Order: sequence, then C-alpha cells, then structure tokens
Amino acid sequence: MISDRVKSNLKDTFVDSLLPKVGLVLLIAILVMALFAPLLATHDPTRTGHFHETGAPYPPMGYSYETQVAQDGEFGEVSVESNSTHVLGTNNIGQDVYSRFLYGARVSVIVGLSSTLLAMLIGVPIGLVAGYYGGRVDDGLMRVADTMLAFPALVLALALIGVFGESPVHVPDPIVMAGFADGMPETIPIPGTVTIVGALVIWVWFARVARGEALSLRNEEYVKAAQSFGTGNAQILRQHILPNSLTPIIVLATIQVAVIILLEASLAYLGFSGTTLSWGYEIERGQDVLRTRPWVSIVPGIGIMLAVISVNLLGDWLRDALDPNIDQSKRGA
Amino acid sequence: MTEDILRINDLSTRFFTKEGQVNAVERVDLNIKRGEVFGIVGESGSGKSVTALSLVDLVESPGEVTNGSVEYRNEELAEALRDEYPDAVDGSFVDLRAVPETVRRSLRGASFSMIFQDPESSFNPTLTVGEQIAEAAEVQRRARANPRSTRAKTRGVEYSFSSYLASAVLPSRKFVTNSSRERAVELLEMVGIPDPVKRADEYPHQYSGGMLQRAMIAQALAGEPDVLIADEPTTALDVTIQAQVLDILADLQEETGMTIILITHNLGVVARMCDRVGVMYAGEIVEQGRLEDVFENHVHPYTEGLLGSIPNLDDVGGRLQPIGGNVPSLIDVEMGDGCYFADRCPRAMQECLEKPPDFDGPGGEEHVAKCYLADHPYDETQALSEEYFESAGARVTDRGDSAGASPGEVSEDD
Amino acid sequence: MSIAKFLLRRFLQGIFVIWGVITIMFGLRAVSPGDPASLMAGEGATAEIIEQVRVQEGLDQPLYLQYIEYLQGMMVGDFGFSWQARREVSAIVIGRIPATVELAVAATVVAIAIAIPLGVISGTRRNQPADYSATMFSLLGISTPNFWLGLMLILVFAVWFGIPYPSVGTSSLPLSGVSVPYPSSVGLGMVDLPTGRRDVSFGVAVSALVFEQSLSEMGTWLRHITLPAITLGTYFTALITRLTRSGMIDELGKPYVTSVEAKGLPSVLIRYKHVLRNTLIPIITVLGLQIGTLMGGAVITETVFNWPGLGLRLIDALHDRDWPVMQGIVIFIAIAFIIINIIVDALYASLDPQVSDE
Amino acid sequence: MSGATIATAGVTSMAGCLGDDDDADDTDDAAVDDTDDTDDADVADPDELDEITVTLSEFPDTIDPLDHITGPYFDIYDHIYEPLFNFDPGEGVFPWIAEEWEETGEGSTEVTLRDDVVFHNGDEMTADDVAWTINRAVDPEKGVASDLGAFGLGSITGAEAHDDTTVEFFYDGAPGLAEFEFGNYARVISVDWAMDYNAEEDAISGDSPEDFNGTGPYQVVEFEPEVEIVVEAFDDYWGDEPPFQRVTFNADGESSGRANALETGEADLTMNILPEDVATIEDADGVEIRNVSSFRTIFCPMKNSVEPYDSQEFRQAINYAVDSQEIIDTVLSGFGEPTSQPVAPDINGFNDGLEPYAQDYDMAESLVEESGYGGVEIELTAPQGRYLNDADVAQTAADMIDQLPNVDCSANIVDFGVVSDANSAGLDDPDHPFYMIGWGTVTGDTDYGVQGFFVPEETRSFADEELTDAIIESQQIEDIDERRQKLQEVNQMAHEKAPWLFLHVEESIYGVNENITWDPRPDETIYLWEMDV
Repeated sequence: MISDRVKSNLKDTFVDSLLPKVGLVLLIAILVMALFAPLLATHDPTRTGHFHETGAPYPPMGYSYETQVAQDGEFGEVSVESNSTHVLGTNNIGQDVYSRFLYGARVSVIVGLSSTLLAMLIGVPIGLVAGYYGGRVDDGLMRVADTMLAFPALVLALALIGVFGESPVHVPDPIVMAGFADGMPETIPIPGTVTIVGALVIWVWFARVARGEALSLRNEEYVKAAQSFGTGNAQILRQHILPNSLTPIIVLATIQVAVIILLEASLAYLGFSGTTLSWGYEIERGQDVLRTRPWVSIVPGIGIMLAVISVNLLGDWLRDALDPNIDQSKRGA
Repeated sequence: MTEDILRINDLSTRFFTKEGQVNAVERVDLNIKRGEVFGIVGESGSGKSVTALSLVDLVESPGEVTNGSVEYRNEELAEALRDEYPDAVDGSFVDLRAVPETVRRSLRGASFSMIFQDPESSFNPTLTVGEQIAEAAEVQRRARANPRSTRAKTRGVEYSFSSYLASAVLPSRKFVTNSSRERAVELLEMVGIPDPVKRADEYPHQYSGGMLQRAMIAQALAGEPDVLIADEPTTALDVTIQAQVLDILADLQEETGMTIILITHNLGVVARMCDRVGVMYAGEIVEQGRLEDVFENHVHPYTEGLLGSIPNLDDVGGRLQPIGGNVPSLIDVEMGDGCYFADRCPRAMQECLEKPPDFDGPGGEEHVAKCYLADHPYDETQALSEEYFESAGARVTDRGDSAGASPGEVSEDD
Repeated sequence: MSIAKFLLRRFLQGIFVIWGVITIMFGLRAVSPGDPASLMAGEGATAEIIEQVRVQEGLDQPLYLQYIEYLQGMMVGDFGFSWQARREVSAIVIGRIPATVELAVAATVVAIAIAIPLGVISGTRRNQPADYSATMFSLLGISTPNFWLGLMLILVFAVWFGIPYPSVGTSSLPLSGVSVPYPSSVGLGMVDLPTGRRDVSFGVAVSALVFEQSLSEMGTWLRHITLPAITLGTYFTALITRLTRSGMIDELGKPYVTSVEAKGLPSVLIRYKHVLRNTLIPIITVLGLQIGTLMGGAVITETVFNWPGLGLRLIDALHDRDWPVMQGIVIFIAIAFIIINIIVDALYASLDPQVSDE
Repeated sequence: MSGATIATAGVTSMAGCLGDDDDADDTDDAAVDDTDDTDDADVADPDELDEITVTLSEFPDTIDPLDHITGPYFDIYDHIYEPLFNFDPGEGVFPWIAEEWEETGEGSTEVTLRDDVVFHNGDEMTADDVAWTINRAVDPEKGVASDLGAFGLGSITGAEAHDDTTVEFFYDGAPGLAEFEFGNYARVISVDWAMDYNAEEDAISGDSPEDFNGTGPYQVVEFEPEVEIVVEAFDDYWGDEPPFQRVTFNADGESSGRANALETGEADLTMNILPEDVATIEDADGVEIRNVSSFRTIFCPMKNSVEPYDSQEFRQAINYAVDSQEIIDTVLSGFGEPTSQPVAPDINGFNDGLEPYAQDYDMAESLVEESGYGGVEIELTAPQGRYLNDADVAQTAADMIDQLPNVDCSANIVDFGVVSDANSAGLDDPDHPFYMIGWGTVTGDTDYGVQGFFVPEETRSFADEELTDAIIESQQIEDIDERRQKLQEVNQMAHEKAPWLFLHVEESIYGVNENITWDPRPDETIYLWEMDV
C-alpha cells in the first residue's frame, strides 16, 4: 500500500516544484466547474436564441465585431456589441459560450473518469490473473494485448463506433433535480458509446501494468508464505497482489484520463460522439465561422487544453513521486 | 624528481543542495611532484574523489569549486598564456582556476586523465571499447597539432551537426581516424588485453570487469598525460585482478614517468604504490607526508585510527580500520569551528574546539598534520569530556542522514 | 541470439498480430448489431443491392466458411469491395497512401529536427530559461488537441496575419478579406499563384524539380503541407522533446559521461555522440508505440485540412457507413503500424549492442 | 416510390436551356494550352476563361452513369452522359437528343432520336444504345441494381429499338409520369463499349479517362478517383460548342474550403456556400454570390404511428412552438423563407393563402395539454452537413420546442444515412419518429413533393386517409386549373394536419467567378452549357 516513504515523496515533490501545484489548481478548477456547472452557469447551455438585435451572435465581453447580415436578401454590414450577460459571447445558434464551457467540462470529466474506471475494472483483474498464474493464461493475454495495441487508439475507437453507432445517455443532474438551479437542463447527454469505446481502447494498458506487477509480486516472500498456508489464490490476489499493485495503476489511470478526454474531444469533433454538449463538438461548430467568430472554437479548445494539462501535470507528479520507472509510452492519444 | 608539477592551494569545493551547503573539499593544500605517486586516502565521504574531480574541473552541479588555486607546471602552456592571462601565469606554473574553461578542457586527456572506480559504468555501453579509446587518442592527436585551440578538436566536416545526429542513430565511426584506431589497439595491447584487434571491436558488456579497468587505463593513457588521476582504480575488482591492475599501473608509471594521483581507501594499495600520502577527513587533508612518515610517524589521531595498531609498513592490513563514532556531516551549518575530528577523537582537548593550523610533523620535510598533537603532546587536563559532543548534539548526525546529505560523488562503497 | 534472429522473431510475432487484427475486424462485423450484408452494402442501399451483396460476399454461408474466405482474401491483399464506390477497397486504399505518408513523414521530420536539439538543450541547461521554455512548450504540445491546434494555426496565419493559404488540401478558412497582394504577403518569391490543381504530390514536385528545374511545384507542395505537418507534428515534437530532455538528464548523471569528459572530448560530441545515442534507445521504443498516435493524429489532421489521405477517407467511409472501406483502412493502418514497429525494433537492435545478448 | 435517396440532394438532371442564349461561339480559337493551365486565377481577362474549375461539395463515388441518383453525380456526369431530353421544371419536356416523341398506345411512347450523335470514342449512337441503356437501368438483374432505374425510372418497364433512330419506351404508370421520368432520367451508354466492362453483370468501373464514354459536350481527359475529373470540349459534339474548353471538377466538403478555393482562384464555380461564408465571398474581388430560392423545402416529418405524434394537436403545437423566421434570420443569416406547407412558393399547387404557423407558445402549450401528452420527452433526429447549417437549425428548433413548459425536446445529430433510413423505413420503424430532412420538388409540381411522403403504404411517414385520397384524386384530374386547385387543397390539408414541422425553403447559394454569366437554377442543377463568359 502507500508507504510513508511514498507519502513523503509525494509531499516533497509537491512542495518543491511549481508544476504540480499548477496542475492541482487547474484540476480543482475543472472539477468545480464540472460539479457545480448548473450553479455557475449563467444560462441554460442548450438554450438557443441569444442573439444581438441584428441576429448575429454576441462576441465575448469587451469585444465587438463587424459582420454582414442579409435582411430580405440584402447584405448590410453591422457592428455587433457584446452583452454583459454573455461573458464569453454566444455561438452560431445563440447559446451562451461560457455556460457551454462549464457543461463541456462536465461531459469531459464524466467521460474521462467513467471510461478510465471501466477500463481499470476490465484490465486490472485480467492483468493480475494473467501475471499471477502465468503460463498459457499469460501468453494468451499478451497476444490479445499485442493485437489491441496494433490499432491506433483513435482508429480502433472509430471502428468500434462505426459498428455500434453512437448512443447518448441522458444523465440526470442531481443539483437541478434538488431544485438548486432552476432553469438548467434536468439531464445532460453523455456520449455513452464513446465512454465504453474509450474503455475498450485503453483497458489493455491497465492489463499490461497489472500483469507486470503481479508477475513480480508473485515471487515475494509474503505471497509465497500465504501460498504455503493454503490461502486461496483469489484471496491472495485480493489481499496481497492487488493492494501492492495499486501505485503504478493509479499513475497510469491519471494519464489515461487525459487520453480519454482527448479521445472524446476528437470523436466529438469528428461528429461521432452523439452529443452536441461537448468541447470537441463546439470546436467543430466554430470551424465554419472561425474567421468571423473565432471565440466559438477558441474557448472550448482552451477548456480541453487546461483539462489535459492539469491531468498531465498531476500524472507527472505522481509518476515522479511514486514510480519513476513507469513507462512514458503510456501517455498520449 | 623533486620538481612540483601541481601546487594546490586553499582548494575548496562546495555542493549547494536542498539540505544545505556541503563542504566536500575544505581548503586543501597539496604539492604534487613530477613523477611521483601521490596517494589520497580516507573513509567514504571524506572528499577524496571530489578533490580529484576538482583538479580537472569535472565537479558537476550542484557542486562548484569555490576557492583556491590549482597551479600546473607546463612551460609551453605558461608561455602561450602569459600574455593573455598574466595573472594566471607564475613562472612556468599556470593557475588553472584563473584561465577560461576552454583551456582547462583542452588539458583533459593530454595533461590530466582519469581512471574511475567502476569501469562497467564508466564506459558508454553503446560504443565499442576500441572506438572509445580511439576517441581519446583522436582528441589528443588533434590537440597536439594545435595545442591551444579547442576548436581544433572539432574541426572538419565530420563534426557538423547533422553528422552528430546521424552518429546518434547509425553505428558510425567517422569521428576517429584509422591511426587513432590503430593507436587504440596498441594501447589495449599495452595494458595486457589478449587479442586486442578483436577486442577493440567489442562492446563494454562483452568485457570482464578487470579487462574493462585495463581498457580504462589504456584510454587514460591515450593522451600520454602528465598526471594520471586514478580514483579507486581497484575497488570494483577481485583481489587477484586488483594486483594485476596495480602492476600495470606501476609498470606504466615506471616506463613513462608520469605522475599518478591515486585515490583509495585501501591502505595496502597505498603502501604498495605511493611515494607520498595525504590523509583526508571531512574534506580536509589532515596529515600528509612521505609514505613512511605518515604510516610510521603519524601524529593525527585519525591517521592513527585508520592504521589501527599496525606499527609497521610491511604489515599493512589492507582495509581501513573502523573508527569509533560517526562519519561527520559535511553540511556547512552542522560543522563546528574546531577540529572536525574532535568528536571522535580519543585525545580531544579544549583547544581542539578551535581549528588547528598545519603543524610540521615529526617526520621528514613536508610531513604536515592539522593537529595540535604535532605541536605539543596530549594534555589530559585539557581533555574534553565524553559527553561534550553528545550534548552539543546538532553537530553530529547519524550516519544515514549524512550519507543522504552527501552528494553521490563523495560516497564510496566500503 | 543474433540481431537477425531477434528480428525474425519479431517478424513472426508481427504476422501473428496481423492475424489477430484481421480476426478482430471480422469479429466486429459478425457481432455488429445490424445485418452484415446491409453493413457492407453501405448507406442508402436498396434491398436488391443488399441481397446481391449477401450472395456475392458469401454472407449467407456459415460463419466459419466466411472467416476462412475472409482470411484467404486478406492474404492476397484483397480487402474486399466497396459496394458504395464500386471499387476494390485495395485500390481506394492505395490511392490514399501517398498523401498520408507525405504528411506523416513531413510531421515526423519536423518533429525530430526540432525536438531532439530542443530536448538536448533543455536537458543540458536544466533550470535555465531555455529549459523552462522547452518544458512549457512540450507540456502545451502534448496537451493540445491537434484539431484545435490546426484551427488556431489557420486562424493566426491565414486570418490574422493575412497570409493567404491555399484552400486545397487545407481546411476551411477563407482568407479573403485579405487585401494584400498575394505573393509579397507570403514572402516566398518562389511561391506561385495558387494553381487550379487540387494538390501537388511530393513525387510530382520532385520530378518537376529534377527534370524541369522548376521550384514552383515544390513551393506549392511545401505551401500546402506546412500547416498540416506542423499540426500533426506538434504533439510529437513535444513528446520527443520531453523524452529527450528527461533521457538526457538521466544519461548525463551516469558515470560514463564524467569519464568521457575526462578524456577531453568536446561537449558537443559528448552530447550528441555519446549521451544522445543512449537517450535515443528508450525514446525509439516509445516512438514505435507512439506511431499509433501519429496515425490517429493523421486522421484528425487530414479532416481539419481536408487532406486527401487515408484518414479523411476513413472518416468519409464512416459517415457513409461504407464498412468495407472502413475495415480496409483500419486493417491497413494496423498492419502499417506493426511493420513500422518491426522497423523500429531493427533500429533499436542496431543502436543497442546489448539487445543481441538478451 | 421510396424517396429516401432522391431526397438526398438536388435530384434532377433535366436538360436546361432552350439554346436561345447559347451563343458560346467565342471558344473556337481557344486552343488548349496544357503548359498554361495554372493561370485560371487570372480572372481579369474573360477571353482567357476557357478553362474553369468547378468545386462541388461532394465527389462522386462511382463512375457508372446509371449507378447513382444524387446531385454531385449529375453535376459532373450530365456533361459527359447528357440527358436525352431537355427538361425544364414546371414547364415540361423539350427536345434534345430525342427530337420528337409520341404516345403510341397504352403504356408506350415512341421516340425519334437525332442521327448525328456520336460517342466520345467515335462510335455512332443508335437507338440500340438507348434501348439497351434503359433496359439495363430498369432491370435490377442487369448491371447494377440502379438507383436511377429503381427510383428515377420507376414506372418505366423497358425499351425497344425499331430502327437506328427510333426507340419505344414501355411503362406501367400514367403517361404523364412516364414522360416526366424519361424526360428527366434517360441517359445513353454505348452498348458495344459497355460490353468490355461486362456491364450486363457489373457496374462500369475503372480509374482512367477511357472508362467514360458518353455523347455529352465534354469528354473526360483526366481522372483521379475521389479527387478530380478533368473534361474537355468534345470536338464531334452534335450540338453547340460548350462555353469552356476545359473544365476541372473536384470537391471540398467544407463550405469555407470551397469559398476559399473560389477566392484564391482555384475554383471558378462552387456550390452550397454556407451563409457564414457569404460575406467573405461578397467582399472578395472578382467573385460573387449567386443565390436562388430553390425548390427544396426543409422540414421535420412526425410519424403518426408513434406517440405523441399521432395527435394532430400535438403536431400543431410543435409548429406553433417553432419560429422559423427567427431561425432564418439568425442561423441562416437571412437566407431562406418560412414555409406553411410541403412545397415551395413557385411550385404548381402552392397555396398562397396559407400563412406559416406563427410562434405562439400559449397556443402551443394548450394544444399539448389538449393532446394529452403534456410532459412528454421527444427527440429531433437531424443530419449534419447535408443542408445549410442543418444541425444548427435542428438544435435551434428543438430548443424552441423545449421551451414549451410541457414538452422536453432535444436534438440528436446523426449521419445523414440514419435520417435517410428513418425516412424510407416508413411508419413501422419507430426508432426516429421525428427527424429533419429536405426535399427538392424538382418537377415543379406539388405531387412530387407530397406523394412519396403520404401515399405509398410501405414507405410513407404519415398515414392519413383523407390526405392520401386527396393526393390520389389529384393525380387523376386532367384539367390543369382544376388539378392545381386540388393540389392547393392538398397543401391546405397538409398545413392543417401538420404532418411535418414546417421550416423553410432552402436557398441555393453558389459562389461564382463574376466573369461567368449564369443564373442558378432552382432545381439545384449545374449545367455548363447554360453558362457564358
């Protein structure tokens, strides 16, 4: 389990350097945004129609822009001022960019965490069993793992979505249900297929790490001792192997959250996430109007970047403090 | 034989670590004579290796040579540098600390070379041994063609950036000429490697430890250096191999007449090889002199402790005797103002709470000790009580901590 | 074991994995919730076409027979037939390879050329401004979604700086509104006015250069590929910088470096010949795995910039639900990935003399 | 007929102009200069504009001229495999390759062909070629199971050549329908040439210019599958010389990419410009926007086999909840016109007495209550990238409905294929009962705009006996005015029964090099021979 040495390492590396602190602050900010989105949002993120009187979207606070609108087929140049209730302006269909930014954090965090958790639930037991028993079970797993790794993550995800389609899951919002945030959506759509596909794409990393740990732990004295007392394999796995494998698995999980966030954003950008309430989709939406209304794309992109940076920074910190040997290759999407 | 080749004055090296400033080398004065074998002996963490690295300016961050001079006698060099750096040149001596780094760098290999204690980690695992030795020969060949210019070492198309990159990826050898490669084979033969032509093309992991150490000696000799610094050259080796390696060193020294600074904690090695010895403790040279003086007429209780009760030179036990007490912390704030050994010293006196100057020892000339006992005998009435340092507490920490506080360069395997 | 044996083993493993990849794709088709025949017939197929597909593709056969046939087809490079495009999938795939290879190679070259020196500088000047900048850059680089980066590059270069950018093989961004005359604003005299051509392949550009001494084709090629290559290469640049930096720091702490320094070798030789070489060994293994990321990134980059490669075709196939093309491209990418990894292993083996003793 | 695929885009292929403005006689001296093909950005001198690039929004997948029925194919292939007849929407069918035709009995029409038509490979076109092509198209067993045959030529059963220039078409539907079908969709392939491609069994496929062989004014000189087709004027064309010597067709899926191509001179004509990019093109030099209100309406069918859409009150409530003018003004930057009925204003049978449902939330709310479906959750399924800002329109509409206190509505953005399948799956398929789609009434007649959605039992998405009967009744009326009146009634009925959420008429927005004289057609077809420089 987590030893004192590890704890003091964690503390030392945190105190000594700036980056983990930045990461933690960012992460807390993102989590707060995600958790309290209904309270922090100024508008229902799905509500359309917040337009300037000219029919054009609002720019972010403090900006104004010139654009052309057609009224009755005639073009005219108009100047569009910002509106103080829409801090970051509105998008193509008059939705509040700031509120969608907050809810985008929510979708990213939910998908990132649930997909990673699911991948852990699939990968860790398989990896532990393979590593602990070794032999044919292990060989089989390693071949499957090699095969899974032969697919670039995004490509495999696309193939899976191509087969199974996209299905958004409408998750009720407890804050709104409890009546704390009137006027906010009661449910938010989470890209269900993407969550599962994400887990299917990354589980193999967990299996590999868990296998490696089990492989080395099974030769430890206390495991041998337990075996000699006739403790069942399942119990040994649960009581000895799993707890002692957790450190690298936690480090890996942190990094994989970033991978999933990027994956979800990419799929949403490509139009395969099944929900429009996503940073990735919002970037795609802004692509058509990049020249005139760049904020529509810029804002959600910053969201993705900050979320991924925060997770990466924390991952670096954990890795440095917990397990300097964990493979760099486990990052990336 | 009596001419000094190196005059080291007041040399201090500090490590600036998170735990505080570590005084690894503390105001060291040494004169090394041309052609002699000078031994530096001491416990782990006493600063021997850092002293050696300080001489050739290889102390790495967070370490830094903070004070002192290292004067090197070299007529040619002195001549060449006299106009440009008048302050650094004194007669035929050049103060290496007062000239630019490029100059010091250009002396590496050609004037000073080093042998390290762990041959297996001191060779680059991905290049052949022959290549690495040839490289050293090549550098010196180029340097000799144009002694003052470091640029001469990096001239030519093969030194372009792209060829560096290519060399990182491709097993290329175009940095060394054929003559250097032949020289490498000669050197390998010289240190007694059988079948040197074939061996030159092998990688370090294909060598045994003893052979690698010989290869390292060959590498160090490639530049025909004035001064060879051997840092624990036999520590990592088996006893029988140790003897072979020492023989080779001794033979080579005899042949070439080069100066050897031998750093070791092995008194047997010292006794066998050295003309003169310096004993280091807590970054200081606490006693130095001719081998016989230090071994037989030592005054410093630390030297005495090191040698144990062995009274005569012919019967040196080999390993250092354990000394009661703990290795001192070298962290600046934890070091007192007095003699650093006082807390472990069986004959510590009141006056030892003030730093002792160098006193002439009872042996021949150049026998010097940093101890009041060299000046006057032990006075029991002045003795410090046993509990004195225990209550002082802060000054002495347990061994584990001090090892943690010391930079890796100063700790050795005992 | 010799290097040859090592590679042979890797090759055999590769074959095994390719078989696994093909089997997984077959399995996906089999477990797909819809009717496989309508899956293969693609979007908007009529009942007649679906029936025709069922018979011609043998989808009315027992599963194991279908599987054997499927494997046989793959073995001779037959990726199937696109009922939507009425073409052999292999022809479609082959047609799209050059664009993707150009992009991936350009990105990799850019990444390596920038990242390795940057990583070395960063690793050798720790905690200096250069190191901090490189660290920040690599942190941002690995954290920025590349489709967004692509858009931002277009925004900055094409829209705000008013540098006209060819639409072809690019997104999206109208550069009009840009009133500066074209060639001077680019600042590249060799760049022609945009041609009516969709795109110039590298091969065409090279042959123009060689046989006609014409720079303009090459200029066009460069102009078209610059932003996509930067977009795709940034993550890699950041990753390699990071790996090089930490590898350099690790390696520089090793005793052999002091030993090499004591020999009097010039520092540039120490860094690039000795240290970098050892740093590259772990980097190369990581990069081998990361080629997958590069390929995934290519899918996105091609979409952003409308670059006519495999990735864009894959996305089109998915939108059209053209299963055979999708499957063909996925299998092709996986196989390419496996082969690249074998090549990487060969490189690794040639760099690390100890590999043959393992 | 199942409308799914036809609905996909500007489906038509009628021959356009009557030739009166076809004075493209200035191209004789415009020899092709291969070394100078990079200069088409130089738009200053119209005389040099004999090479143009047309950038479409989608590139054809297949090269078999019968193996498709959607816009991008016709936009390219009609210049290679020209239509047999000249069809003008709302006006009727006029001679082209077919010089004259006459009904010869129950279910047959005899067509007389020109005798001076040659294929690009030099073979003379004969009635045999025409008959074979028609038979190949309509027989699913022959060649490809052709969309063109199945949908476009749905009532045609076959054809037979009598001599070199006479061919007889057979059909099992009304003569008017048949005339529309062959007038619109008949093409000709050389039978001898096609046999080399085993065209009786397979689709014609290949990747070289020789794999095209039509009678059109342009022949293919370069072909890169999925990327571009380059055509040049065919020297032995029977008709007028086309206005451009050399034309490159390519595609860019992004509106802004197409706009960009136009502005940088890489394209001279491009289509489906999004409203967001209109201003950019308007600002640029040498190019301009040409837009026309199309025959295409955008709407959201509600399958009345599925709750809550079985309630007329509910469907009306949906219409009252959505302010389509507001959507046009904001999401479509003013391009479009709200609709009150299935078809667009210029269509025969359009009822101009009808007003679009005006947004009225109170009315909508009470109608929902009346329907008994208060509190229901619904989902609007909509495509992305098919129609102008389709996903944005759908999200806005869904949100307007969502603002009803007693209805929750969200938009589900999917690939067009999903919507298309939902549409053709008919009432039995409950998966996507409320979806957004567009339909181009390319015939210019209301019948074509409503019949597929309300009549055929298997594929219709709305079942209402009264409405179905009215449509069928209208089909039997011979008198033009009487029929128009009946169709207006049909539109009136459709308005009241609210089978769809009526949105808007889609604007066709083209970006064009201003040196090209061309008025876009409302049926979304691009014919080069209608252009001039």
